[in-house]
Amino acid sequence: MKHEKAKKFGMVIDLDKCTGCGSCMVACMAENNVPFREDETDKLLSVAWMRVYKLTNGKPFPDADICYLPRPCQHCEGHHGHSPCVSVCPATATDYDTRTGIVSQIYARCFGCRYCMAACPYHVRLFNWYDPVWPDGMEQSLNPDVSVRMRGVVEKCSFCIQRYQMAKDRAYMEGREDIEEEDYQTACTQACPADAITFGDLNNPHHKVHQLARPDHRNGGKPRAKNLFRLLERLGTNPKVYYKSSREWVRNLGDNHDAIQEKA
Amino acid sequence: MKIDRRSFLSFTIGGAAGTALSPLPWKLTDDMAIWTQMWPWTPVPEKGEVTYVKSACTLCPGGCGISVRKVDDRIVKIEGLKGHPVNDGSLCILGLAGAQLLYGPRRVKAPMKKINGKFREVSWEQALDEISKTLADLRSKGEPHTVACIADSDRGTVPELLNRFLRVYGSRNFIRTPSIQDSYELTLNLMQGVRAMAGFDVNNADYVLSFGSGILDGWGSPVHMFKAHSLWREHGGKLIQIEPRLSSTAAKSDSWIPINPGTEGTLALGIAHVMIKESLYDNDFIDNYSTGFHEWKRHIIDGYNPEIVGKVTGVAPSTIVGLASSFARARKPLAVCGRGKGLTPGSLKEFMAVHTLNAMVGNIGKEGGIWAVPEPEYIEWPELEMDQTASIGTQQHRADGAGSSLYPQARYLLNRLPETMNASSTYKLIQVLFVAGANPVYSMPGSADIKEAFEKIPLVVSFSSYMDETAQMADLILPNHTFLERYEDVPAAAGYNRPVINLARPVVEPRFNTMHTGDVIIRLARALGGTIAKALPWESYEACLEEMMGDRWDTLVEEGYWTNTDFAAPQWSEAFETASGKFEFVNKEISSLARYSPVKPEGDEAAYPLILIPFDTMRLWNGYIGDPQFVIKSVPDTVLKKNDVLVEVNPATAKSIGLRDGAYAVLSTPKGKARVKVHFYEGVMPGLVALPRGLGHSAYENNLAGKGINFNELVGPFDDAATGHDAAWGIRAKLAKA
Amino acid sequence: MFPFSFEWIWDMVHMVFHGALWYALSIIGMGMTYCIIKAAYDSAQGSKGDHH
Amino acid sequence: MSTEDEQAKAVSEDEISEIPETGSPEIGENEQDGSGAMIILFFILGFVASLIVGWIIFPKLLYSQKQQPVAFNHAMHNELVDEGCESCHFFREDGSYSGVPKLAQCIDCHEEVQGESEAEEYFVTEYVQKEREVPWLIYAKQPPCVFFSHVAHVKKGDMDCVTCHGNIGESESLRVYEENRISGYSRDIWGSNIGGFKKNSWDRMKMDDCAECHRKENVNQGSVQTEKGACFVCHR
Amino acid sequence: MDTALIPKGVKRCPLPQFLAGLGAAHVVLLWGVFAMLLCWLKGLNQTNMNNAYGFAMWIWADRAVIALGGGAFFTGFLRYIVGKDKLKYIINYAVLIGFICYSSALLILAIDIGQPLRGWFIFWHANVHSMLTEVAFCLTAYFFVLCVEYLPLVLENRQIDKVPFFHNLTHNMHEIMAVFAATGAFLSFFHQGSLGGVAGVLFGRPFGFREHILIWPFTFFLFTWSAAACGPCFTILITKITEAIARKKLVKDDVIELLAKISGWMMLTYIIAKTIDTIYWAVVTAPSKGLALSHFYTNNALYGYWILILEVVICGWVPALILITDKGRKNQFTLWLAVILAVIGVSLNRWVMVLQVLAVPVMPFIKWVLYFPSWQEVATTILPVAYGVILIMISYRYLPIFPQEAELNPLEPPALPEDEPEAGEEAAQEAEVQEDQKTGEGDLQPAEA
Repeated sequence: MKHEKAKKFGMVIDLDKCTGCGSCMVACMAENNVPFREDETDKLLSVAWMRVYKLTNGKPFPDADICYLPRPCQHCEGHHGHSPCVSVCPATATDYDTRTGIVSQIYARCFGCRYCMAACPYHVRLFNWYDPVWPDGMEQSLNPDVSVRMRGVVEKCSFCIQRYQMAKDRAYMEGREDIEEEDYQTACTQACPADAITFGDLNNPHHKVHQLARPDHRNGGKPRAKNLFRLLERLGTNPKVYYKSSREWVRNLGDNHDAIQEKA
Repeated sequence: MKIDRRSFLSFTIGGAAGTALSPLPWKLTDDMAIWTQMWPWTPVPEKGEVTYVKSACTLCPGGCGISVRKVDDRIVKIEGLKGHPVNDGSLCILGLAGAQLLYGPRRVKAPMKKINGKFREVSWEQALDEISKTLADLRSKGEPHTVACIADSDRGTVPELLNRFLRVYGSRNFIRTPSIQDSYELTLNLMQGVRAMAGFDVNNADYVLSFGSGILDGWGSPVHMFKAHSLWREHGGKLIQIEPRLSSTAAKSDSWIPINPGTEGTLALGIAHVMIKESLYDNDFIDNYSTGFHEWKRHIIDGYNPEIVGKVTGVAPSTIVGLASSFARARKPLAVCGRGKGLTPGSLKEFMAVHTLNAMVGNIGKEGGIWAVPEPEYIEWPELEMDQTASIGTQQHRADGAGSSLYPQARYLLNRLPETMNASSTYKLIQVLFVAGANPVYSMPGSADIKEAFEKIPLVVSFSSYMDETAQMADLILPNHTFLERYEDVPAAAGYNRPVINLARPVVEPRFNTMHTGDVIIRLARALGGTIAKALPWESYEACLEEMMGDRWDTLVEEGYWTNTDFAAPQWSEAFETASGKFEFVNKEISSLARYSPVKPEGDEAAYPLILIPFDTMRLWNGYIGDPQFVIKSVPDTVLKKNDVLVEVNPATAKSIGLRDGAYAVLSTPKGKARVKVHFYEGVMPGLVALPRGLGHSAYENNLAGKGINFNELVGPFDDAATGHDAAWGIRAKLAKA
Repeated sequence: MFPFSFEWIWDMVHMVFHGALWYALSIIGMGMTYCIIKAAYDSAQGSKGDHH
Repeated sequence: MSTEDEQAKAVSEDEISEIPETGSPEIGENEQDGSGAMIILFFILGFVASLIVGWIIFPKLLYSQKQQPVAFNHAMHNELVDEGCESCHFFREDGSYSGVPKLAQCIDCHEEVQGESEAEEYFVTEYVQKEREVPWLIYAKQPPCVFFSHVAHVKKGDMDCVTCHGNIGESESLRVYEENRISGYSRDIWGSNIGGFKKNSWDRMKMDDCAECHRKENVNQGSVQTEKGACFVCHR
Repeated sequence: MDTALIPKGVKRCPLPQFLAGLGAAHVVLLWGVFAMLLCWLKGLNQTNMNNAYGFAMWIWADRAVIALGGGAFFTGFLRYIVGKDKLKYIINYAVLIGFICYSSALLILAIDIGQPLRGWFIFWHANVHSMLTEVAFCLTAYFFVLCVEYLPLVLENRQIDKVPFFHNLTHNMHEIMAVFAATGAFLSFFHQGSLGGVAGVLFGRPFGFREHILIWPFTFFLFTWSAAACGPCFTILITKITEAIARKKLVKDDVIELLAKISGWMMLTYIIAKTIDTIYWAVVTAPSKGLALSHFYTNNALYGYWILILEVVICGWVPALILITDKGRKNQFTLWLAVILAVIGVSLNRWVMVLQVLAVPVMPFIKWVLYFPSWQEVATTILPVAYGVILIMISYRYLPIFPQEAELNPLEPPALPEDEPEAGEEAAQEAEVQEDQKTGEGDLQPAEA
């Protein structure tokens, strides 16, 4: 079977546009069968693949400023696909696909050792501490394209892989060899009312993400575009989610390089 | 043969060896693991055919089009409708969680009657019978005007049916729940002489001056506003946010101007002052298409110089001058008004002050400006034929006092109703109350008074699909289908500058024994007979709707929405329907209203040294719909922790009271007391306490009920002197260690 | 764990890792087998403790 | 593991002083008797018994047998339709696969009883007329963690149905459906042979079987961990 | 009643007293079993772990017990490979302690995973790049070795030994014990090391991350080294405690001193390496990830520089220096002090390398998260301690664990009816329970692999 060129799906999130409204979080929950409990205020027990962080510049009134930062799985490539979480999983429940650049998580394989959670500096990996329960017929709105997780396994954002699978199905049905950019968009990208999220193939120069991020593949995928940054760039995780902000303090908070300057 | 211990041991070892060589242990181990992958108590959603149905979201006035993804007969997800003029494929957090409202446990599953304080299921016949008897009874007693209805809108076929039913029955008491729509309607009416909704051409504006409007917190049509904001970011448009708290809108703005709460109108007039002084206004518009400017100008020049305004508002005079200059010099400036999500009508004069800024830059009806969007004209019903009872009934005063000599301008004054009702203990002002698509017991300020008033009404009928606070207080619940199970027209999108009609349609069969409110009204009319039956002659609501839509019906069914793409605001020469035919800065009616002055918060400053203000966010809904599970889940732990709400306090203020971050405190106002937690926030002005709206429900699921405090329990309405609308934006408060 | 399982690759890491593992396991296994067989044999010879 | 000398000493003391007190000499005697044959016999007995249990009895206990709700004749239907399997098991426009036909499809032909078969009459009276969906049991049903794309195999991969499903299309009756009592899987996934051996490509439908073919055909062998198919090719 | 089972030449307390002590330990054991069942049936929501603390007390306990159980492999290594013959007098006990530690570690792991019924995936679907896989394999294999080493000891029970087959088996196993010990040492080297690697490879967690030699981070070697250094200290400590409780000498001083001396030099070399590692990490590794040292030790309520000083100086350098001096080893007080400090030190190191790694916020806009174990976690962590006490009690009573005991405590022909060991035993139980709960943390700690 012939192969298309390897893809590298990634995201650019424009923090100047993001209003922190939370649509991405709920779109993700609805798409991906994320469970809910009566009390979800303990965010350390809560499962939300997409989480919107509120960043503050630490200055007093009236110079205070805030910025929202949506954080899906960063789908780190690390070096040659050895992202922080992938290489630590003892049971090969998580993997990096060089054909798509997506870090997969297989719930049926995971036995819940949580080593990957310890490995991930972005806290994208979440454990099912509780049995998921859908009260009173609410299981009717579950999406059959995404497997429902059971208690005791780790889950995380998959870049809505089911949408990729279905986009390919449609393409095959229509006799196309490959999918178009708009055929595969994640739920959060689609829902974002501010159009702050752009999703596509970073390897494809025709895709918007590529044009926005202009990743320097020879330099670990670092963005060449102005005002773009990746979270914790220095760790060498080589993530595929790029952020854009015109505010310097936000860009500085994306990595720890200011921490040193401040402390020094 | 003697079996000794060793033989037995040997047998066991042989057995173990044999077992190890058989599939038994290995297959069992594997199957056990597979069992954990498909635990019987973990649901497995059924696969099926995927279809998308175009429909409309009715959960807020935003008017978004939705595309509902179905798998066979289940709704799996709600997404934005691509190509829809308002939301083009995107959707807000609440709309996305809409399926939870359909399938969630908050539904009322059948008509209910309260007997001895408990709801019992009754049949539709019985319920309708009971109501029609009561209604017939009242009519025979000549008291038809004691029937009232509260609805969330007065546009669209269902509200119009309710209104028509009420009128032909003999009552004027159709009451719309308050919002900034009230104030904007009056502003446009008084200054431009039109009866219209305010629409904002935000997509084309390049300098937006927002007087506390939560443009990115749910004001207007939320998704549309978000999209506009992103356009500004792309094209260099500016957003200036004036409000005392660093809201999401303020954070995304190019410039956040903290202001003493309640003085936004003063600042608007201060800006006007500078514009006048520096002649920074559109001469063509002022000279040729407006009247009263000079009279109005004198008043502004005298009272609102930057120094005075600076003192009142806390905004530096130089900033005021800067704002005036950049606003006036922008290519397409736009000033907007109405705090937060726009749920409080506010002070009319404040709206007018802001509107004059728009007039001075001549952006009325222009690209990037403020438009008067005419009311939808598709509902054309024959003149009512009223019988005598009805005629007499409709000559009575409205129960809420709207349109009375005291408040001649107001059309609806729901906020005044409790006071009026509670004042007299014997006189039955309202004997039957219908509530449709509204939850006033929760969402109106002064919850305690509202409850008291509701208790006095002999028959409260709720049409709610959900067991909300108002439904809990009702005597009868006639549950409507949810928006995913029914037809309904959504004739407008809040703050959108073009006419648009969306069509909600039954995406799935009704899950429960519910009935369309439109059908209920038609059936009630039929039961009452006479002129009433004649006024609502349709077979069913659906027939009525289809008839009203006429040629639009096919488009609506096909596309899910209808819009007039050719719509353009009229030229200035034809735009104004005032006596002068021009934009009127001052006229007789305007002059007769009380003069602008900042609304003071209720309470004694000495006893209550702080000021409590509410804030709105997209993640907390405080109108008819309370947060579904996904939405409340998205609320950050800096707002809600377990069942405690966190109030935002400036660290300096908190420390002066001796409160630490995260500490418990007692928040008290003249209206009530609540236990809260303190959250340090540098983005809130010292001296203020900010409390989110949308929490403190006593109804709905445990995901929402009992969590936090309802802001409305801590404030009361404060009547705007000009209109009688609620103009309260906060209340005096005290924060003390718990 | 075994060459026929899905996760197995014929590369250095697997061969070294599993090689070492199987090596250690075989030593333990073979050692125990030896001891047991020899003990059985010795017992059958009827010698008990007197070979010290 | 105490040191040997010590231990040896202790042991010899024991022997002298204590053997008479306990009953253990008996054992010693027996051993001496060398009824080795008995021991071996019992070993073999245990060995064979457990093999029988594991290979023959266990599979019978593990699977429950279920009859299909309606007797269906694939061979007969196959003769009547034009497009082979796809006449009833078709693809939707979006590339999804319809799977087992819904009642609505069957009604196209079976609104009324067509022939003389009892099964059909039963089907029409029990399901068509009562508008009940037929609860077919699906032999090849994969668990929810599997994303299996029929279109990728049939349209893109040009495979025929027989490769995975065998000759069910030529069968005149539906065989008994066997369900694993523990995991709930259809027996066809593991394969009818309890040892997991297979002769035909359709005898087993475990992950390794998918992987085997994918490797041969070089389908998306992009995994960093296994250098084989990436997980999300078939899972979700 | 059970005199026939008690080794010849030694005195043990009366049976009722023994049973009473055993019962007391069982109460604690049952409490732990109850908590364990809760965790299995209701899931890990019974713990105070959360998405920030995927690893917590249990993993720490695991690493600590394995480090402390390191006495078994290292003593074995010294005895059989290096040829320190004198250590044969303490190796039985070292093996027993090791056995307890490792079986506890496996048990805790079985509770700790979210899907216990899928636990075997770690072997079957092994990902050889994962340090945890290496841990699991070596740990399990080494546990087999420990079983093999413990088995002859059990077979040496007076009654079992009478069976010729078992007697011969014991004999044969002793003959090739060196092979087993060598295999054990080999496996231990890797699993102790890979436990160190668990945190060391986390390049997303700068607190734990260390530079690599070949495929192994520095912590790999540090963990092995520290287990070899501190494991024997734990063996000494438990021996001393047992002696104190039994109120009699069980192992001669020269044996203890030899082990202490070797341990001391191991500790000294370890702590030098650790100090260098810490400095290199603070000056080179962490800053390259964008974090200053202060980031790891400030802005939170618990983790301060004190922890570094306590671990490296007080519980590292101090015991090392005590143990390398002849005086330090001979003085009972300093000996006790040194082994206790060493045990605390290695346990603390394991705590830091598990919990502080996770507590440190890596994204600049999030805060420290602190953690406190739930009672279920505490109970399940104490469970192995109770189990260890029980196993020690039974083994001590019925198995010839201390070859020198009879020689050191000759039985006087007319033995006094009530005798030291008995009273001793009872006190022993109590004290042991208590003590084990204290060092219990130690017990349960992560040892390095």
